[in-house]
Amino acid sequence: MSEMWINMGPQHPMTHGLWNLRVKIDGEMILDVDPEMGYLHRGIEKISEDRHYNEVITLMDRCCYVAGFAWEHLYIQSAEQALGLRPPERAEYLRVLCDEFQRIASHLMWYAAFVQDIGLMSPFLYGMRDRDLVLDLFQSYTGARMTYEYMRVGGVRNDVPPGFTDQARKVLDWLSDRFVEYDQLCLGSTIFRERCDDLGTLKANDCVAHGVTGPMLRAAGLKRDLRKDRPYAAYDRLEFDVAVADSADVTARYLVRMEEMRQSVRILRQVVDWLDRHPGPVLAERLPRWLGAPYAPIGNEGYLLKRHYAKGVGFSAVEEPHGEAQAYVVNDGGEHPYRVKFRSPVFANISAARQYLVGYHVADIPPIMGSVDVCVGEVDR
Amino acid sequence: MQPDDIARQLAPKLGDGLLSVEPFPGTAGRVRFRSERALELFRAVRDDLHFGHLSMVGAIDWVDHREVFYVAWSDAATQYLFLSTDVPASAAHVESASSVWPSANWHEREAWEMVDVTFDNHPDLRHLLMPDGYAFHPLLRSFKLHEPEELEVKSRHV
Amino acid sequence: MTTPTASVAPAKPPGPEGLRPEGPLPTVTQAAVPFIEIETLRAREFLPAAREALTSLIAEQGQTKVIRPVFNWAGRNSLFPLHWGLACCAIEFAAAFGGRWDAERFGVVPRSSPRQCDLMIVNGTVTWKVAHKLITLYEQMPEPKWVIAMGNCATGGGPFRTAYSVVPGVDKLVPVDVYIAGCPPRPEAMLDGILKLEQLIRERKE
Amino acid sequence: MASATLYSVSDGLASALLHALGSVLPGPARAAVTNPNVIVGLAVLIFAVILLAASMLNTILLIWWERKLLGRFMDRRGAMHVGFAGLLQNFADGLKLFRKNTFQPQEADPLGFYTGPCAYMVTSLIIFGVLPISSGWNAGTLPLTLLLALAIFSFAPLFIFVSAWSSNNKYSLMGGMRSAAQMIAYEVPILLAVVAVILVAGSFNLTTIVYEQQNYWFWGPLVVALIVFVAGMLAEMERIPFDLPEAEAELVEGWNTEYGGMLFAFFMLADYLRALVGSILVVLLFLGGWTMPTWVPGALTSFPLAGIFWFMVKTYTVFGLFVWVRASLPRVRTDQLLRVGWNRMIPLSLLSIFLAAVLVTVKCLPLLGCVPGVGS
Amino acid sequence: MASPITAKEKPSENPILFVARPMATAARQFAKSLIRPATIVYPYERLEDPTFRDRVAVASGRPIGVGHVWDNYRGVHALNIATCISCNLCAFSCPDLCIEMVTVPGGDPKHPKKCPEIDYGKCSYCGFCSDACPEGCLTMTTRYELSVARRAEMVYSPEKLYDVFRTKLPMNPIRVERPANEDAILLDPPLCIGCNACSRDCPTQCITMLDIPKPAAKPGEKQTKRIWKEPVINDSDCVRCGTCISVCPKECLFWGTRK
Repeated sequence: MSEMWINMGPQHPMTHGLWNLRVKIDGEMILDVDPEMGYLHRGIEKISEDRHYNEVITLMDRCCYVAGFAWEHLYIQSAEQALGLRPPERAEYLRVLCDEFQRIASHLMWYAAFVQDIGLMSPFLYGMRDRDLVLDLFQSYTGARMTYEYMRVGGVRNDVPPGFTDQARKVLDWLSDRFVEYDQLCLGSTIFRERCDDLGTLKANDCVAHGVTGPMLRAAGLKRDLRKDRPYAAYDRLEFDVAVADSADVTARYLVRMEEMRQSVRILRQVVDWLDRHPGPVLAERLPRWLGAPYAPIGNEGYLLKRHYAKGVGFSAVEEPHGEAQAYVVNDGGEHPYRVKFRSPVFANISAARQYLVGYHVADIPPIMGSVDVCVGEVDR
Repeated sequence: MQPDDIARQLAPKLGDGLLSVEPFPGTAGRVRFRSERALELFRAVRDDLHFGHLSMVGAIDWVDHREVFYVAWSDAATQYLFLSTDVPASAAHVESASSVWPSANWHEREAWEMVDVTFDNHPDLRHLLMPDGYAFHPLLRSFKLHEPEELEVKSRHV
Repeated sequence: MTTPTASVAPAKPPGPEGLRPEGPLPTVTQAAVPFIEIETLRAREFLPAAREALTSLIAEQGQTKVIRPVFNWAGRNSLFPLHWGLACCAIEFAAAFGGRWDAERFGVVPRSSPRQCDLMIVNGTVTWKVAHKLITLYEQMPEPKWVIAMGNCATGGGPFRTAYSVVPGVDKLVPVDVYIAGCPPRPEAMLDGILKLEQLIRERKE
Repeated sequence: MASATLYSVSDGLASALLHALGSVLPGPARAAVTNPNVIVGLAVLIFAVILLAASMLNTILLIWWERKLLGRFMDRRGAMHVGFAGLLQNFADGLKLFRKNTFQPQEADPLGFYTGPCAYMVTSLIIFGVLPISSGWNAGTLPLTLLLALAIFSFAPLFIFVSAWSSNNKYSLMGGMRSAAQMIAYEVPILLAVVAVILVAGSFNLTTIVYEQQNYWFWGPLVVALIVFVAGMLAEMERIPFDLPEAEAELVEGWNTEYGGMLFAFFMLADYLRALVGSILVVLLFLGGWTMPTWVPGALTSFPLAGIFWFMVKTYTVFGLFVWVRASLPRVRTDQLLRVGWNRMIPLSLLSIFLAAVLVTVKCLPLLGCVPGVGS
Repeated sequence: MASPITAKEKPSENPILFVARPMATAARQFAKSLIRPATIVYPYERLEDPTFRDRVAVASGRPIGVGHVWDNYRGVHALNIATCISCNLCAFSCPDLCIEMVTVPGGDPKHPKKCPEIDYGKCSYCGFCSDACPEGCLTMTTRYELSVARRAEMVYSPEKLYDVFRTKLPMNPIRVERPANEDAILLDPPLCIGCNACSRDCPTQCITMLDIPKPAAKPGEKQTKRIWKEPVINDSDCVRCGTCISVCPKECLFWGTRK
């Protein structure tokens, strides 16, 4: 067979979303790849310029639909910087609670998709089943499974309901037991190791050059985690380790993500204990109502804003489950953000696709792209 | 790393290419530079200040001019650095950073198609998010969204 | 098959052009006009024609009194949806096939090839860039086929319907049989939509 | 019932039918109708129809069995709302696919596109003619039924490749090529493993092989051959971990990407027909066919159709093993698959032949009757 | 910044007999789910049914329904038409512009009663409207099934929302509390012409027009034709809907902090 280009996508079981991987193959070997994005470009940055600060939150949940909380947190941090607000401490802990549970949920979703890519059928359902438990917890205090609209500029919408912490502990216990099973199903299998070892290698210096962050970078041996390096919210008050692996291949990324889930469980146990001991307000006190309460007033918004907030910019970054996400919010004193710019970690991770795909087999594309953990929503925005 | 340190290290290399270094929230500082000296600045930032990782490239349309900004990260200092330069709206172009940081490639493609800033010597400047041949630049301020009323369900009470 | 929707204005093609008022547009908003020339009605014209041919055939032969319920039973109990994920709803779509809700109980098994599907669940935002492919996929599915618009983005563009790149509702592209509201709908709501579709198939007469 | 073979049943049915018909006909026509040749012809036809119906029914049951088992492995329930416990689910699927629109992709080659699935289906069905389901349920005493079965079984890659090539799709083509490579690679170890069985049983006839196992089943002494045979069968059936031709993750649906409607149903059915044949072959060659160990109480083995009953129990259990494998293992890669096939399986099967030869030579086979109490 | 490396190349599991370990795990899972799989048989069993949750979660020890607090779920709205004051806040707060205020019977001709009509084809269930509702008459319920064959059936008129209210589904109990010292609506007296528009349109009737003394006319200045009344806003009754600001012809009302 001579060389040919094939389109993997936009409707293809490998993509887990809407994008197109154009692959140039010779037989079963990959000669070149060209990711084609934009099939889910919804203009979130443009719509944000047309909305009030709190209303952008509804877009953030849908921007990255497997890690909605992380993106809410990211945007809220930047908007608070741009407006000069600070949330109460309990809200910070609640945000960490959201973030870490979201990390577990996102990694479980990744696990489900990844094992399906290498042909494991039942762990896909185990992953989805256990993810639903986390989503049950989200639902119990935010009222939704995936699109939460929970964080507000200056805090969070409401406190967790009574009895939440006990249920959270139950779920954490259940999850820690399941992680063992996951490892048995994947690492305990010779076929899995044969499939994933030395596959899709991307060394640390290539990662840095191509802007790759998150578990992919840590799998290459670079110990970089914003939660440690530039602690935000309540992370500086919590104990955890950064998961790192050496071999920079698919197995290493698997190991890093599994370890991150274990570390998240560790963080969450501390957070849940803290929440039990420290009741308090969850929304900053002296908030003008149109920011504190989540609705837009009519008339004289410009006046109100100029009175309370001068111009400002906000730049912040969070360690999202996929990597390092950044948001840049420009407040020109108007009622809407002047410009919102997001940096999606998966965007950079996919842009380096040529580095870790060329030279492998066609059959290796699903495991490698699965280990990248693509969420198209945040790439295209 | 403080803004003053950055200015002290960059000034000898860039001379008048460096406009100012000022504090910026969440980062070590904001370096404002002349767009003509972009490539020198990128090299200096990467090699002398050891900001080896370029996180983000974006652009803002300030109607009269456009601002191109870069966010770099240093593992040694565990800090971000914000670089920004102004280009006139009539001739919005700046040297591509992808020869210094390969990760700039896609970010610059996006900035080009969204805010209409051309990146000189970019290896592959074509549409990323919008289809080929899309003639508009949506994140310009002059580009307006649909009015919601246009999209109403026509026969609402049928 | 039921008449697609009330939102379809039959006199005028409800494509991107139909959304706008008559007359020349101001230059600034010109940019917001969807940029792809889509033959919106290809699939739409095909369906009534096929239905007409089928109906006349049945009327001539007059034999389907017994067979129709049997095939309707088979059709509604074995809906193979197309396996693809557009946006947020795709995650709930996947969750519905996960262990807790297990859509396979109803015989709903996702297939990756449109040739083997009866049901297209449009689970997410449809952009103009993917609109061509969506229509192609729809046309590749053999008759009889159904479309479910899952979630608000597929129903009417959802929170993104003002955006320049988003199709305000998949019923502008293909005929939709069942709309499921929700943002995203719970997996139960999706199953409810499938049950609703089964009800429609049970009641259909042609 | 043990004496009533399937052929005698259909023969009796045919002669009764034709004689009844002949009794109402005038003389010359009666003689023509009750001609023994005609009776034999009709008997063969009835025989074929019964076989066809039985094998199709079993295949559909097998799909149901897989769906339910797989559901429990995955912590869910599987099809359950159509018919009792979802038993009618596959009938609904089949009916629906039957009434779907038939089409042909624009660039496809019609000849290969249509004949491929039909031939695939037909060759899979023919095998049932030579498989002895019970002492009476076979097509007679052909001497080389085992070889015939395996020969027909290995037709499949040809038709898969033809249909994949004709549908003019890159994914189909890659799936077809993988399928061909894989089936050819695994044909050899399967045949070599079967040689071990033949050595021990001393016959190419499946019925004889089963009767040779009345004292001890072959899976104990020939465990190496069994492993090779089961692994090869997994590859031949294109099931996980060897389902590369249909690898959903990279090749959309593999070689049947462009097929829909009834043609796709043919592929689906033929796949499971082959799975059924594979399970049956494992039972016949290694698990004693319809015979049961002597320690099983006589009441359990002497009721009418007991042979068929136990045969089916064994077959479905073997298929349950395949489902178990499918539920817990990932898919291998093409090069790994071929490497395992040529570099591991063939030496293993040669080893099994050697072991079988040793066993036959030293005549210690009865000592190795494996299941406790299997030896009579 | 140094932290211990935790996931080195030392996997927690290693293969035993090639594939024995995953197969054993799958078999264990199979044995567990033979008794009761995690599936809920949806149309017959529902997660929002607390008896079902207790039965399954407690009896089988399976992870079904753990952590469910269903009262908070944000589903279809319920509207109590009787207590709705037509303040428009829900429509203003909606980020997706899916709420339209339509006239319902019950108001007087001068002040038609307007209640929200919600288009569920656009609603993103963010809950901003029910958070904004000052009277608590627009709440979200736990109903989530909303599949229709015609797009227009997704538009819920106030009467339909009232039907949801009458089904007594569990309502979302979380209310966002108001800040203690909230901004209020202030008056810029020199601009006011006493036109009574604000008082007339105030949904809570918290604005009263009080007479103010008519200043003596300065010599040479023409007497203005204004009515010598001035609105006084009762802050405790005011729901801060801003209707008065929007109807004020002279833009003399504005947001601010009352001293």
